[in-house]
Amino acid sequence: MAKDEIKTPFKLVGTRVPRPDGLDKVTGRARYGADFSAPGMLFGAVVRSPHAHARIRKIDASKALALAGVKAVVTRADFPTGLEGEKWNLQDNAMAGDVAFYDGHAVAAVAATSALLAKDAAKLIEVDYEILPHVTDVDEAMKPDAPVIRAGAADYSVPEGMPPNVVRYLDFGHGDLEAGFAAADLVRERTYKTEATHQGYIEPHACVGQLGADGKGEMWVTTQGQWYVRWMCAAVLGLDAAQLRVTPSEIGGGFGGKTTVFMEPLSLALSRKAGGKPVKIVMDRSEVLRATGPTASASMDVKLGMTKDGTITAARAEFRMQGGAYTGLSPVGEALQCAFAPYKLPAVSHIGYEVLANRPKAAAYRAPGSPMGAFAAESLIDEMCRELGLDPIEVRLKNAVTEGDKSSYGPTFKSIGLKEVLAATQAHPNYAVPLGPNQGRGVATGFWFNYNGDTSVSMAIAEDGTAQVAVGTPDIGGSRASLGLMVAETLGIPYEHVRVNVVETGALGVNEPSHGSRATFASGKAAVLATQEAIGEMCRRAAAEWGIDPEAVEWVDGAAQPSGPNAGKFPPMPIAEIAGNMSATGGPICGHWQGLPEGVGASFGTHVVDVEVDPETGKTTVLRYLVVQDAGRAIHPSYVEGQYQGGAAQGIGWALNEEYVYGTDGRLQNPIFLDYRIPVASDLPMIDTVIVEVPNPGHPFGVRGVGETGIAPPLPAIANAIAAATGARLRHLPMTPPKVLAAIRAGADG
Amino acid sequence: MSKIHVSATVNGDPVEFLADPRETLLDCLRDHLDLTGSKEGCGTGDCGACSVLLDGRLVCSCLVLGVEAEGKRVETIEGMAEPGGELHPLQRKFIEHAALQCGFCTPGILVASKALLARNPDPTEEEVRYWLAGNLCRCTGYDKIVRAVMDAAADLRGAA
Amino acid sequence: MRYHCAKSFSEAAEIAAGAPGITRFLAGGTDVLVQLRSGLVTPDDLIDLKQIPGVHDISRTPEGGWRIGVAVSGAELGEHAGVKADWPGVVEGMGLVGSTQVQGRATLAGNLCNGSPAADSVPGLVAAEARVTVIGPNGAREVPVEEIPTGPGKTSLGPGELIAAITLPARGAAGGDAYQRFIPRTEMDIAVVGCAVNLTLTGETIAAARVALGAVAPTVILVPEAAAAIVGTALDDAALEALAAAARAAASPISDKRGTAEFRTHVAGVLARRVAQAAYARAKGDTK
Amino acid sequence: MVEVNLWSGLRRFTGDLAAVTVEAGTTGEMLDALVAAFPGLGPAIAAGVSVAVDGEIVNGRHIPITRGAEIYLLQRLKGG
Repeated sequence: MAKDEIKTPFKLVGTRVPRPDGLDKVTGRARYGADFSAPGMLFGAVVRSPHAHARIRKIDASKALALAGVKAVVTRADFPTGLEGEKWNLQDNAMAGDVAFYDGHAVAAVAATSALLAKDAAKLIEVDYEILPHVTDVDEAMKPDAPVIRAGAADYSVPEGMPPNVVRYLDFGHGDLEAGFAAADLVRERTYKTEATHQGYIEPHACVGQLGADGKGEMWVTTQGQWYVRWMCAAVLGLDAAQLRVTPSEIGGGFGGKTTVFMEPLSLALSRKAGGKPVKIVMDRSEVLRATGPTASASMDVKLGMTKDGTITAARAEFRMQGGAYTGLSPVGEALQCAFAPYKLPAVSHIGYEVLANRPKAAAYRAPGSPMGAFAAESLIDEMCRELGLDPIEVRLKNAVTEGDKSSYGPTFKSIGLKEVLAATQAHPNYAVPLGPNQGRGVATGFWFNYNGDTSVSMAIAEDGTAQVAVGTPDIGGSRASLGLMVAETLGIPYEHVRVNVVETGALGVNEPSHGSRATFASGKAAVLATQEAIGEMCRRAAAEWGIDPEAVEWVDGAAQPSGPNAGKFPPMPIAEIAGNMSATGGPICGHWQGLPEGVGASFGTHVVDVEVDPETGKTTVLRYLVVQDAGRAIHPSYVEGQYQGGAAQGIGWALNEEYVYGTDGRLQNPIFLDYRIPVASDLPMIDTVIVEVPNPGHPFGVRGVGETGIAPPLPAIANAIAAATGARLRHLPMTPPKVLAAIRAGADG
Repeated sequence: MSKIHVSATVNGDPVEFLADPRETLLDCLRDHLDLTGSKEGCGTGDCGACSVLLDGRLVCSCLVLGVEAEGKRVETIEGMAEPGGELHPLQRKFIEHAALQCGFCTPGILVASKALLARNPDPTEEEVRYWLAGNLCRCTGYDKIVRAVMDAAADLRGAA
Repeated sequence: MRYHCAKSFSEAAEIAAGAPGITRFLAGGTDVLVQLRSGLVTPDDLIDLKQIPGVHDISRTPEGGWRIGVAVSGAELGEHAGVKADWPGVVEGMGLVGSTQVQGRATLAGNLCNGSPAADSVPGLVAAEARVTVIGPNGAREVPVEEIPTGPGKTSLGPGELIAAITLPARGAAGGDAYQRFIPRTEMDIAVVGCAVNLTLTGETIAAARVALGAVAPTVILVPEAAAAIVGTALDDAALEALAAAARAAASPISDKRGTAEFRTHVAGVLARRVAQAAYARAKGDTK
Repeated sequence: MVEVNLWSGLRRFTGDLAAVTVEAGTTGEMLDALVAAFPGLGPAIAAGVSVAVDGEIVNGRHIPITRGAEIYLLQRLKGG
């Protein structure tokens, strides 16, 4: 769709209507993963490895099975063999085979008639381990003599002679790097580290799975993607996908972490073994932290060349990331692609290593990789701006990409709004607030590609002219409202006349999850296209009634009306009238769209943070926070702001306090919210937002997708603010008080 | 392990249930009384998703044994709206301000906020933030939650 | 697990003394339930103390101090104007234990018996010279609060012994106490370092002081050297520096996930200074 | 004919060529033509690649490619 075809005057799009699921969610009625029960239901519990790396010699479940009320125990022996690639990864992560690869790795599961009994039974399952040497740190895992986690796991990309835990090697870039650095007035090279963090959704994983001997199954589950659960469970258990019906519950946060399976296949395996009784498994928090997918930890070298006026002449990045004991989940490629994406670079080189370590299999986390890349690149840019006495926003404006520029990762950018974002940031009053002693201001920019993905949406007109929409993307943060607005706007009917339903796998073609900031973009575009199909049908019904050519009917304000030579010949036929007569005029009126919606628009954001650092304790207080980001078009501005604020809060947590802490024994030391320290209400100020709208020509309303970009800038922005406040440059997250204090005491440049 | 008979009042209604002594009040509300509005996010008193009032006092129901509820008054999210369905001003303001995204922490935050406004009808932003420090929200960054609570407080003061 | 609802302390002590396995007392339950849920400790016998007459009471002692029942929650303590006026440091220490929700349940005695060196309410009690009433199979005894914890998770209480109440001495004139802790967030964390100071003045001069530190040793410690550094001074800069140095010298912390030994030692000094100033201001009559 | 820009790590499979010209009308034909011309690229393409056509990262083998389109192969991207 060309740019000038984007609609601009809207009645509903851009308004702050109440979300349709709001009433259920403020009254406690909404049903989340653990809120579902079925008759005859059993309860499952999982036995987990207490060791970071151990051979499983023997599993003896006889004592557990002897308990009255215990109905089934499953181990890896109950799963099919011979899986490869990601299917094997999923299976082995769901249930260890010969080797437990991390603290928390599932080794057996049990189903019993009560949750307490299942827990008791799990304690009676005896596992004989042979402890193996382990490694959890990415740099340690990269060493040639590190314990080998899985020999032969490296793919085609790894050249001969690399250390044994390197399983993927990346190398991309363009331009003459040496010439670029030679043209610079200032060249700096630094090393940065980030620790693994967890998505930290408040709702633990939960499901009820039922699987009969006939291979037919049902699952009720909290997930970002019911079809992903379906194919993954089918793959892990060797089932026919279409025989498994997966219904998504309301979802209590995901942020990428609920785009895969963990204990879901176990509930099905237990159910099958227990004669097809449904089995509920609800993780506790420590299971969530130990055994679901955090993001990668990273070790990163960045080198930049800059002229005295702030022009970046060359950039080089070499990133090492571990994503657990399985291949493919370390977002090192994305981190590299995002690191320099905001800038025009005549020469750039990216090198990446994906490394195995004895940690849980990483999962996606909000703009996977982008926060780490931004931390390294945006910290160094800031450091060089300070050294050269340049304004950080001016320097970013000078180097910012715009439509038609070659991206750091190769392709040419289409319409993007980075310059508009930077200009709005510069103009915001927060950027001019005077600062006091021990206070500092930090600026940083972030990027996310955004994504489309497999999408299938159906809609139908009800008998009274209201509309129902079936979508496959679970509503995590208000997407029913934005989809409802777009459909109502397209139909020209009140928002309240549309019901958006998130449906089970049996009701639509395959949909990818609500990930990649795609729900409002992809399901939204598909819903509009499906609605247009239904409108076309309604115009045909009206044309038939009037006896005129359907081409001579247009849809205006919720009614068919004659156009062109027939204009004014007949009164408009409203949707309610067409719908009321549908049975007599040809039957149901529906619309459907399926495919891969093209026209994804990338989103840039810039954050400005003011902090105060206690010089005696190194404690950082966030005083003021501003998010400026290009939304393309804000369909429901409140939920766009919510995405900006939520992303910022997660990034603040990552920057200051959140980290996976492993002991020398390879065990996770902080598997509870007491010690995995996500921001609490009193840690944060109000988070100011500016929604920049540079419409995406690839979406009927100009939507880009807004969910992910906002988590990247906080990491460097806060590091930059701490440097401004204290003179100390922190290059290892999180920037905890002991680290900040040590850096302050070590002198101006830690 | 024998179960213990417990009689209590939940949202004004008399209830009875049989509790294993190891079961928490949260387990009993959810599994024995079908009141699944209170959520378990951590089981360690660190997230507040299971917040209820016990004899008028705000507590984490995951840190109370079900058997301790004997003879006590329990108020949960399910009892927050009027019996006829009219929403409490906090509930209205949460929808109006888009103070929820996933909604999982929302019941606990509403119950905790109601307890705050009962004792402090005109809280400052800082008081709201510290009172709710034990209610984790991972979606919103708390901004809209704090605004909704303060707006509901103003609404209630106006109505009083 | 057997659940007992004791109707008297002697009944509670009797049940405990006769119990063969693991016994836990339930006052607030905020530690016991966490341990139970995580499978860390599943008691064979759990003895609920909350139905014992008087356990929810806060009463004046004949000496002018306060006797605080074993089941008085942090929230109830924080709402008690009398204790708050006399011992604001004790009250603010207890007030820092957990969230608003946890405050609705957690108790001074529970915080003490959990045996954590980082327990927020304990330094204030130690600085205040609080005593506890211990009831056991052999009757009751009064013990200085600092003698209860003996190491992480350990107490000096014998089999069948439990705490019935905590007694704060009379405040007296021109006295003030304060407690602060260092945590990485603003709330919801375990203290990385905690410090309580209790002092009395003669005019501008500190006549007597007690300084207690938390999370820098296997138990909360009383630091007489730190007190000595400020007694006889008007808390001038030199006294504050001597106080900080004494606090640092007394600290022998470990490095763990919550902080390094070096950081804890440094912050012990910082907090000692800040807390002494707060206590001094209170002793001089500054409210808050 | 379309010119396909490869990432640096693939050059060892193409005799150090950074861009390869193939005959293709769709993304699928383009990938097949690459493997036909340089069999060493097979494992890389089998492992999954993302393709950017005229600045947009596309999914699937069905995407039409017009003469003169800008084509980049990228290491596979994952959603968040």
